[in-house]
Amino acid sequence: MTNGTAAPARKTTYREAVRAALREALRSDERVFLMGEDVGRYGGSYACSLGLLEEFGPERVRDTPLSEAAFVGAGIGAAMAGMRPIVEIMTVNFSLLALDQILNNAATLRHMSGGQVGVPLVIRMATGAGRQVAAQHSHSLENFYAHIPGLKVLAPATIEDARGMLATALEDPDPVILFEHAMLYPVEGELAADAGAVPIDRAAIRRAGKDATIIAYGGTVAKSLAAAQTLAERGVDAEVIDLRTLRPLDDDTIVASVTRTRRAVIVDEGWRTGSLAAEVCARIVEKAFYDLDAPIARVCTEEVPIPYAKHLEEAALPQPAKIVDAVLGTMGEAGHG
Amino acid sequence: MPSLGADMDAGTLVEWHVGPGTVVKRGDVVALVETDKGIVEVEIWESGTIDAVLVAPGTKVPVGTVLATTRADGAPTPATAAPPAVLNPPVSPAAPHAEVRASPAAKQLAREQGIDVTKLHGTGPHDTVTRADVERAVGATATGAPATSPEHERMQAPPPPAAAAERPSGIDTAGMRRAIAAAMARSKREIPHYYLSADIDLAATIAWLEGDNARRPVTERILLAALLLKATASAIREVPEINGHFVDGVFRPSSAAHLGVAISLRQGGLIAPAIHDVQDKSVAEVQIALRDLVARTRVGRLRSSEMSDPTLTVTNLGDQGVESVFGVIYPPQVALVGFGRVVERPWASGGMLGVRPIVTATLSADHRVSDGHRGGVFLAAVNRLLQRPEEL
Amino acid sequence: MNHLASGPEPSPDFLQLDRNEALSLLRSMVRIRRFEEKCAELYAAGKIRGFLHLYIGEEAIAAGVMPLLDADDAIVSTYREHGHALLRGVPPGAVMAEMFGKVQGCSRGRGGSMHLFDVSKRFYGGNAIVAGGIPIALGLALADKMQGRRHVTACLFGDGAVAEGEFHESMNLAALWKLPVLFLCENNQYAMGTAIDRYESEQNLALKAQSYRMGVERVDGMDVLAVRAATRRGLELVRGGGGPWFIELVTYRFRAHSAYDPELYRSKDEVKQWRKRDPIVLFEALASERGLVGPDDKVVIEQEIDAEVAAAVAFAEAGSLEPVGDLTKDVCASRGTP
Amino acid sequence: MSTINRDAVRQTILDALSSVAPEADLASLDPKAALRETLDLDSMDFLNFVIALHKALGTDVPERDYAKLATLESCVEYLVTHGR
Repeated sequence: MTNGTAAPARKTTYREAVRAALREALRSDERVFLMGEDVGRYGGSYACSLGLLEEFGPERVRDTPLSEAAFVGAGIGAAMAGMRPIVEIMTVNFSLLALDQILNNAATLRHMSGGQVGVPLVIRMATGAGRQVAAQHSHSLENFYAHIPGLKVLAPATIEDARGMLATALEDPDPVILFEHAMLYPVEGELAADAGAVPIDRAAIRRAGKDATIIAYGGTVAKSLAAAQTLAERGVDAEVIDLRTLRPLDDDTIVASVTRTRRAVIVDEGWRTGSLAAEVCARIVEKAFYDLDAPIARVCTEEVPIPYAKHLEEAALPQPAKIVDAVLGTMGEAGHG
Repeated sequence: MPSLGADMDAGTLVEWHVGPGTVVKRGDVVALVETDKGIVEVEIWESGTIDAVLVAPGTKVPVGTVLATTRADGAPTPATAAPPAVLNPPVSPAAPHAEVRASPAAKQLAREQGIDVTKLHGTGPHDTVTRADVERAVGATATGAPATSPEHERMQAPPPPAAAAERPSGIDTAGMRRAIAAAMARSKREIPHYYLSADIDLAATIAWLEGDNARRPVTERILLAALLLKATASAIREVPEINGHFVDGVFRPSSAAHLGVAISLRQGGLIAPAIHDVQDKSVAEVQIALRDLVARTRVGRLRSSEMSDPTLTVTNLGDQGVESVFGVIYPPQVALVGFGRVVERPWASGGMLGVRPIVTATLSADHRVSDGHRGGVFLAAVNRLLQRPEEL
Repeated sequence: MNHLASGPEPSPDFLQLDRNEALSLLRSMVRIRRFEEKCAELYAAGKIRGFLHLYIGEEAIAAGVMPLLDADDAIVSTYREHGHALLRGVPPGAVMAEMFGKVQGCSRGRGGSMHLFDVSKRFYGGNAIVAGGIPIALGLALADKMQGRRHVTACLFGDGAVAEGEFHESMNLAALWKLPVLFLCENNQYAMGTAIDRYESEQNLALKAQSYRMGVERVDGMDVLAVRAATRRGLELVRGGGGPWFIELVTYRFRAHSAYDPELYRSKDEVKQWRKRDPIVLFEALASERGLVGPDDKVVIEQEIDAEVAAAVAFAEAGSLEPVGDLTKDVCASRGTP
Repeated sequence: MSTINRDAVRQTILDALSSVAPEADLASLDPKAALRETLDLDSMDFLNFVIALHKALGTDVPERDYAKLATLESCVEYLVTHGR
């Protein structure tokens, strides 16, 4: 989707795109500062902030003690008092220690105070599984946060979004949570030299198609595109939607697509029960019931703590083959034509 | 009874520390009350003298009940009424539709196209009927354009009873059944029917028709039904009291012959939309109007005016092998004309015995408006007109 | 520099007390006392709903601390914050209207007793999560420090908060980053229904803060002059850039934890003993003994305050409800869709 | 008359019938069964059927020959012999 006249694209990785976004944010606004465990001297647990301490100094790139509640709360307080903090929580797995501050303070203060104070804070977290780091480091809990009014929740799946979402999030007067899937950091790809801020209120159609709609986000977008390729070889033309924003959900794009294709498969690395996929499913039934030609299918992580063993972890997670089966399942005989 | 906690609705008066005549001042503990969490001291917020104690120890009362009144200061112990909790009556779930294994999109299109999904072969998951299956059945050349067209007219049951509540663009056969039943019952109740029949020799009519059709391209070929309709319209001029509406005790004759034509839907159900002003149409024009009306009825594309204002209905069910038809009048109309199947029968004419194509014409009519004699005159007129088809 | 004062010593503060200061301290405490008593009455009458935590008995702390804060200093408090809000200057009518759920309330009727906000006075709320406000105070102070502003953030919390993880994480971070926070721990001996000796291994709470290399002081929370003196010292150190300071104020609440509870967890006798050290009674005795305050002064003060409380109730009664159509307003700033 | 031509005519007849009676199950139609009864065709349906045959094959079936179109089999026979 690059326009014809874009500046020459160059090779880069998702990780470097995140770093470029952080550097540009720190350079362009004095109020911005980065805070989190090992973001400074160590360069970030996923090396996203390598070199930033040397460039911006310890005041604006602050290593913190292992006190998620305290430093996330401090980020909230600083945002309330005029700063634009970027707080990095190493992974969503550790964010549960700060969920009280995020839910009871960050998301709630504006409304509960009768509109007197906002929290313009950005929190970045790694998420998802696939590195055999076992259950306590492999959760995908985006839906915990997408459930909370007062927050915006984003899932950059592409290098362009990794580069562009942070700037827009920092402009937002309310707390924004950015989920970066751990498997994406090393992914290579092209990025326009002048790539910058991108809108954060719309889903994107990564592949147009007419027979079925596959809805995915973050780490499952690539798997859905792979599945769509396999389906194409079997004569099934699947559309792939990248949600990009998990709260608020872009109902219009979802419903418009499903109304065209009449079939929907939702791919979500969260556990099936009470998942984001369940919410998307409910909205499709509420808004496109009469256009459905088959029950909506979901491909989610098996309801199990993510196991260490490689073969078990792969069996637990959504995979292209499962997505292909789910799409064919919605096609009935046409699918096996 | 003070509210002593966020979740407290009632409390039990345990013990009074005061009685009538006791002098109290603001903040004094006057009683003990038991709540779910235990016994709590209750203060009085008004200084004064206790007048009367209204609740005996051991009684449980809702928050806000007045426990005692005081004198001198006059103000009774403050009472607050706890708003009664109003429970919404549970909503009974809608009666489930008959179970048909078809997708919502399929059912929606089927309703719009008047297709019975239960008769279709399902190619969807678990052999359910899909929208594509219905599209094939409609035979519409699905070019991706949705089958329902925006200017789609709403279908109504023939007489103007309350139409079945259904999605505006679909024919709800169940709803239609209910509407027809209601109209028939009302017709039987309110309209004193009388019935007449007459056999008509169609030899001349059919001979003229075949000759005329031989000269026409097949697409302009005329059906006998068109002639029967034209004859009926012309006969009305001689007996106007069978063409019009009986409303609020008054018969209003109609100058125009808007003939309702009873058309059966292919999978059950009967609708009688009108061909307007048959009296002004040639037989060929009646044929064109009839063909168009039948086609549009079968796909549910009728105008509301075609539904609401037939002045006389003609049922040509003879087409299906029944020889004589005594139908029930559709209120507020005042008559119903029926034509049975054309049958080869022995027939005497001019003393000669021969075999002729015979049709039985019948009339059901409203005795409040016309009588058997006038009905007979009408049928005789129809017969006479059919003998000279070229003049119709 | 830490200063473990165990009991009230005659401090210079005590000697410099003049008539005006004495009247003002007395009025501050009585304002809170009468306001809270009216709240108890209105709660029994069903006008105030939900949870209501009264400050009766702890007035000396608010009276000693609040007047010393600058207008630009920030305050983060807890759900027992009526006294803090009133003496910080939040209008009594706005506080009462908030508890009546009226849109004229200081949080538009959305917060209630436990979530009073007035950002124009940098009063960043009550907070119903025990110790939930402490990390926020760190952030406010961090922002002030990073933007070169010499403000202090006063962070008030109860003894119960000391058992929360957020307290320990915050003490460490505040000391580590030398954040300009004045921690004020109102130790009223109980965490709701659990006496401190039943939930704290070390009951000298100042020692806990000191273990994070933070300056601390322990003060008799019933002696308004002692509170004022300690606060003055703490503010000087914090404003001077010496990093955070922690004062433990030993106090006692005369009424239930919230609105009404059977107080099964303490004896009547214990309450009676503490009532003998009622901060208002103590100060009245001292001030009149020094000839600073006479009996008619007290009558005048009572009349003024009764009128103020009555006016606050009238303002609340006359208030209107926020239109239901605004339900989701201010969930987010942008586009208003939650 | 080659069978290919016969099969093509047969398919044309079935298409014409399905346009008039879309919901009919033509796959299992008995070639010897009376079309008007089994498919519930009234005179208007039959006229449309004849018109459809005219459009597809160009043949004009006169009214007097209607009886020869009673069954599927007789239709095939009639149209094969009368077809252009």
